[in-house]
Amino acid sequence: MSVSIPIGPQHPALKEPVNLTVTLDGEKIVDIDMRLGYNHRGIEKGSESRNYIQNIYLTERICGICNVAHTTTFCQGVEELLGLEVPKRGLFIRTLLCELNRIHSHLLWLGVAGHEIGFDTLFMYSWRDREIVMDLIEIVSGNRVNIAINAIGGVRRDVSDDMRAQILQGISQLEARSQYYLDVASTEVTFLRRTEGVGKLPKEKAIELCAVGPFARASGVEYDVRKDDPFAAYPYLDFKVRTSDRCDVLGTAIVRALEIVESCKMCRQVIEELPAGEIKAKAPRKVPPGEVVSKTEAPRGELIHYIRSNGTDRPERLKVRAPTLANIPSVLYSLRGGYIADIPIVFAAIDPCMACMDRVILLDTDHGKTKRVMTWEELRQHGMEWYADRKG
Amino acid sequence: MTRIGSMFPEIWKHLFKKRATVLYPFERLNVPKDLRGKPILDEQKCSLKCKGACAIDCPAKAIVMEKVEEKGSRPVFLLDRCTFCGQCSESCPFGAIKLSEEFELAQYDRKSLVSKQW
Amino acid sequence: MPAENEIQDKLKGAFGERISELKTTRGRRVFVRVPPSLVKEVISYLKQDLGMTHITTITATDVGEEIEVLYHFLCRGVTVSLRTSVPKANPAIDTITPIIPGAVLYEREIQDLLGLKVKGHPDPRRLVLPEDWPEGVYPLRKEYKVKVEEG
Amino acid sequence: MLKNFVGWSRVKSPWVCHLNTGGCNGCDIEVLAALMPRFDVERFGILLKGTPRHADVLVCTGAITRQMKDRAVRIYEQMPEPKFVIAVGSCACSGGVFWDCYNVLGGIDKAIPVNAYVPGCPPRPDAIIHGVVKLLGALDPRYAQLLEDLKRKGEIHASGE
Repeated sequence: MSVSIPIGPQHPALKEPVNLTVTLDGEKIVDIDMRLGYNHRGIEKGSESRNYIQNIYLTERICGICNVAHTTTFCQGVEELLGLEVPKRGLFIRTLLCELNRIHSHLLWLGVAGHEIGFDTLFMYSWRDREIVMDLIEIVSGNRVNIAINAIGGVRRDVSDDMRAQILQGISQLEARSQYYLDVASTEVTFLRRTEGVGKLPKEKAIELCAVGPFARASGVEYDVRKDDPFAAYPYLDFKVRTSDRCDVLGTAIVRALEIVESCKMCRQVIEELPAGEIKAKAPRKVPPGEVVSKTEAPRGELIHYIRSNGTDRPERLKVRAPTLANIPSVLYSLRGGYIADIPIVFAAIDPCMACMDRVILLDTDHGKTKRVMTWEELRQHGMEWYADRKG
Repeated sequence: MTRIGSMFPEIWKHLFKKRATVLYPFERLNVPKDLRGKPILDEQKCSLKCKGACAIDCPAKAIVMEKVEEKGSRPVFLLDRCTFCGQCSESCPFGAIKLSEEFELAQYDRKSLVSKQW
Repeated sequence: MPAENEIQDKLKGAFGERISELKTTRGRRVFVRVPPSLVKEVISYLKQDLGMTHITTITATDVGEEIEVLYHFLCRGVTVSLRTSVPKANPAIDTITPIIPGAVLYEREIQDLLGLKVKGHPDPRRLVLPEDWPEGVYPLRKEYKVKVEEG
Repeated sequence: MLKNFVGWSRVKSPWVCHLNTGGCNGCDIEVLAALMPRFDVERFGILLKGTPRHADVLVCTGAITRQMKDRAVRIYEQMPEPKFVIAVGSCACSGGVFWDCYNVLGGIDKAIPVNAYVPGCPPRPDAIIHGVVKLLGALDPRYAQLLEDLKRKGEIHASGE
């Protein structure tokens, strides 16, 4: 007898609204159905009634954590449409903030993952060290989270010399801390027991379901937009794409910890080789007609913006596909067969950002058995009747 | 190799370290120089002629232009809509708007969040 | 740009004049236009011969009396964008999920937001619009106007 | 006597429940950062509770989307009676940047009554704490007094009026 439990839009483990309806057979998950749309704000329609400058701030607020990735993709696309040459210093500052944002996003994930398996010590410590990178971001961009530093044609703020000293000092602190977290993530028994062998995703399944980002790299898929399709200043930096072939949640934790170390090295390279010169090129307000596919590597994976312009100062069409949307079929695959207690940690493995993903549904391979999912009203009705006749 | 309690030495070390908490209302966190806080209007520089260059570019439509005795119109900032992005200070041709470092703006109702500085 | 030319020549060789507008806008980007009937064939060709495994997304745009659908694939580091257009009168395309299972989400989305009927889709439920959204209203169509009440 | 004891304990340890009604989760991570060691709102007795049934204060972030509206009302009804709502972030106050998107209804006050608004995108954790202390100030004159003399000392330059 399979019981279907809705895990509602408001849940302590999920910081964002998503509705999971889990079909259980005892403790084992037989099937899972995800209903989203709680975060769908209709941004693509909104972007058609705004000019390009306003759209930078609209795309930035698609997701609060990986917002510099969205503005980088958008500004890069518009610069390509305009055929604008961005000064090298602007590219370097843009890459610096992309990497600082990756460090802050991965440290955030490490804490939330620890919190979801009840390991609150890791949660408190990793978030305290995250404050170091938040201060660096705030010094450079003026706001802790929404880094509004990208503009069409370059960057809005410059990195002065004392900022560079502060960043270097902060980065060395972060490097020591990330090395420590890498060691904790790979040896601490409380972490291993809950994440080893949980949420299995073999490599060919990850490729078939088109998984992206650290979640796919943990299953051995060697795909990183920074290496395969370099943008901003990544061609000038040397870094390694970190993968692990563990194919489980522990693999994602190790890949993310390694990526923090890698990002620290990259920030150091950018700061040392920061070229002098202009930071922003003058950009006209009207964009000639054309279309562009612009891709970057957000902390959660490959992010794509398709922009089509029609010569006015408003885009004809803006299509955003966020990395979490690509990971959903694979996370639902890896959830099946697991236990109900593992749902938060396996679900957190892809570092879901519902705000990015505001459009998704599952791959419901329903093996022919009809399971009826009750909506809220039916559930409430059913509950009232059930109590009524019990008391009656 | 797996060890139990690999965070205990870290916790033990922190017993003797300075506390990480900033007791907020009593102690202040250092605010960086150009934090994007509440927008401040400089009346002399605002020329009332530009018919709202800042209001056009504001992504959240948080600036309302109000008439000033038919000499032109001046911006009024709706702080509940404003996202403190600083685009108005950039698109103002006369540099009349500057973002201050004030960020504690909590209020009980939305009407007192309308900041009319003239 | 060896990879793009190679992909272009292969496509030109395999399909000749049935495909048009084959162009490379910049490094690692190839655009090609394909009639709707040929979509499945080209995609399976890309998969077998050009080692394409990853679909990035499907973009659908309302261009007046037609809806243009762009499939963005990734083969050997090059983003190949396959373009087809479907008349707005009866917008229908057939699904490519058997070839690429990962595309099921993106098809559901264009079906929901632009009313593009996807034939043979394994799970055509409503995707992202709320339950109380009126049937037959597709927000991303040009004729849908957003009414804003001053809040 | 019991009445003001209960009132006192409710002000001294307001339990918080966090609800994201469709925002960009920038404010969610700032609400969480306020709970972390650096800002540590547990000094005010503020605990983050999973269920609205145990919470006195509902911290709402994100603009109300059409889908989330009746869920937000449902969660608001589940809270025990002396309940307060703080709208954190410009999206929660007024819909912010998404003011004309078709699936967004506007600020939180379109669905549930709101007691305090904390503007900012996202507001800094100390701005959120300032909002909470201000809300507690409405309940307990001592908190209001605390804010008054801190402002006179120039510690907090919270003009805003």
